[in-house]
Amino acid sequence: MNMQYKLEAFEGPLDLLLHLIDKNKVNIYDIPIVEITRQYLEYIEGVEWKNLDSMSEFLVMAATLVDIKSKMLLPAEIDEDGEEIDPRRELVDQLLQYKMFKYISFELKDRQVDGEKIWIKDASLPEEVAKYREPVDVEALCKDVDLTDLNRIFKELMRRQEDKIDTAHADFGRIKKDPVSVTDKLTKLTNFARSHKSFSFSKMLSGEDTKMDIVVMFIAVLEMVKIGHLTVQQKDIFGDITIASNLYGKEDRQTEITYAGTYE
Amino acid sequence: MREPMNEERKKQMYALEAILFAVGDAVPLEKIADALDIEEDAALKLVEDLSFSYESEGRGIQILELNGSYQLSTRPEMYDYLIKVAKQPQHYALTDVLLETLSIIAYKQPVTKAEIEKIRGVSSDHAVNKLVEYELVKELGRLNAPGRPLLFGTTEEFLRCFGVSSMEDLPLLDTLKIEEFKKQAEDEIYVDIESV
Amino acid sequence: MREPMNEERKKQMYALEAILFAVGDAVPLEKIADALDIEEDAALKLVEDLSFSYESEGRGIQILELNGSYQLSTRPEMYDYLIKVAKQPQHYALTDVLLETLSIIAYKQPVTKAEIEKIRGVSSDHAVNKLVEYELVKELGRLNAPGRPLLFGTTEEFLRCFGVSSMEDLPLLDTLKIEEFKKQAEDEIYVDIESV
Repeated sequence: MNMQYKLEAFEGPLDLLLHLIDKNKVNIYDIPIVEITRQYLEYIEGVEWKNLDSMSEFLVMAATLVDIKSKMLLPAEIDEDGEEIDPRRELVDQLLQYKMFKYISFELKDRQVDGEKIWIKDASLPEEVAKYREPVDVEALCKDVDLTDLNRIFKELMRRQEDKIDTAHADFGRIKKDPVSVTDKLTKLTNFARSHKSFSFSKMLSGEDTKMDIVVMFIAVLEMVKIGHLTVQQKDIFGDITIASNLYGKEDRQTEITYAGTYE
Repeated sequence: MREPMNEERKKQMYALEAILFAVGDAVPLEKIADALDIEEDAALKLVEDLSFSYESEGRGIQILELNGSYQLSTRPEMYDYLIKVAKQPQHYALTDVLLETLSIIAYKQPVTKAEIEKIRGVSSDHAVNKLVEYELVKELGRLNAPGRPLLFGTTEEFLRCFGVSSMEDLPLLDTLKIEEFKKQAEDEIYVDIESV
Repeated sequence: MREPMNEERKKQMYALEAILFAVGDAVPLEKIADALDIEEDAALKLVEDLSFSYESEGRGIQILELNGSYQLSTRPEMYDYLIKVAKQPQHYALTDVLLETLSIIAYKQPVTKAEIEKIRGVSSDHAVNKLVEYELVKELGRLNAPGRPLLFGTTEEFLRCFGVSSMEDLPLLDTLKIEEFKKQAEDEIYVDIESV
């Protein structure tokens, strides 16, 4: 068989089938299924497939054709109206529909030409118009509320405000916020670790007076363990933590670390 | 015969012109009627009169009807002058694949990708996406079915590009044409039978 | 006297119309002459003729001259119609936030934003501004205090809408105030008793 056409020439299996039907000059309502299936299979066997998706689409149709072919050999099924079901019927409907849309697409193509020749314009609202805001209809706005509502809302607000004042603790002053930054503690720790080979965590805490200071110092220790500048050891639960410094004697800049987060 | 126009109507007609000019985009008849404070059928009459006056005078502009909305555009006859000064409105080259997909969407809308694929017999993802990108097709919502697939339909841009005022204006595919198609096919059978 | 226009000139004039429409921006005379393939003074004459025809017919559009360039625009007389088409449907509503703020201003006026915020516990800038926009609240002046903050109070519109003839008509609310009243009353009684 002459394989002069390429796969690209057909948009899909339906397109190819229509081509074969046309080429063989057979009636679409009475497709000689054996012959058309043979030609179809021959065609797709001769194609060098580059696209797997596309190949599977053609193969699905091949399976459909083979299925129809085998059904044609069996005694015809009968539908509810007692009519024989032509195994080709569904395919024929599909082909007809497809053919129709192909025809329409050619019609559309012709029409497209006219559309290309006109220009439309963007909106050009004068500034005065674009800036215009509709005046508020105050009466309509307030039609669902009256003074009683307003009064109720206000009372509710005042009551909520009273609830907020906790008289038992009202005399306490505001809690002072002491900024404690991890970076500060890291600096302190690094300096200490450079001059001490080994030290205990509790020793590190002398001079740290608030709970927040202690917590942040502990975070600083963990941070330095993570980057390998310290190693820690704790013998007993709740026992003191022994810290060994890997920075001892080092002065270089590489040991400087910064910490992006703060616990302020 | 067109009745002579009184001053009031003339004023309304030119107000309509100003509206269409300023908005640029297609304006629904309802909005026109609202702005001019007239009934919709009176508004339609005005649109027709203005359109007629543009045409009969051979003016540079015309009125497009797009699905019951109206829009000013240049007349196609002016194209030769315009390409010398104005940048050509962007038009996309539509391949056969795109045209085929577009036809299906135009006639079957609202339609899902699955339906399109069933008709074409091939995957249509790429084609539909391209048409959406070209603003010829838009998402219309989702089908109330398993997977809630997207529904697609054509846009105003589609109507404009193909010089169609409304879907009824589209070539054939009415039931008559379908009958014709079937008949053709049957005739072929008949011929075949006779020729046997 | 204007000379009657022959077909060729009329065609050029409407081509000019299409050019001005399609370009949108101001078009230099030179470009117009070029597109129509005529001399610049002939182009100028055309522009003047088209402009004159727009004006004499009272059309919706006009030609603006900007430094030797020409541009189509809507005539200012048409702005009222344009506003009707272009206006966005505004959704005005008294939300809970607005009502809360309004009630504070009504009962505490004259009041600063800071006071309102203290009662509501949240920033009330937006709410106050909206109420001013709705003309229910207005600025009453400035408080003689550091920063000279603005004082707000209700408007006559507010009184009218809520059916209040004056501020004294506003029902009493403040429980504190009620306590104060009671105390006053008791004191008076006490005085009364003593005086007996």
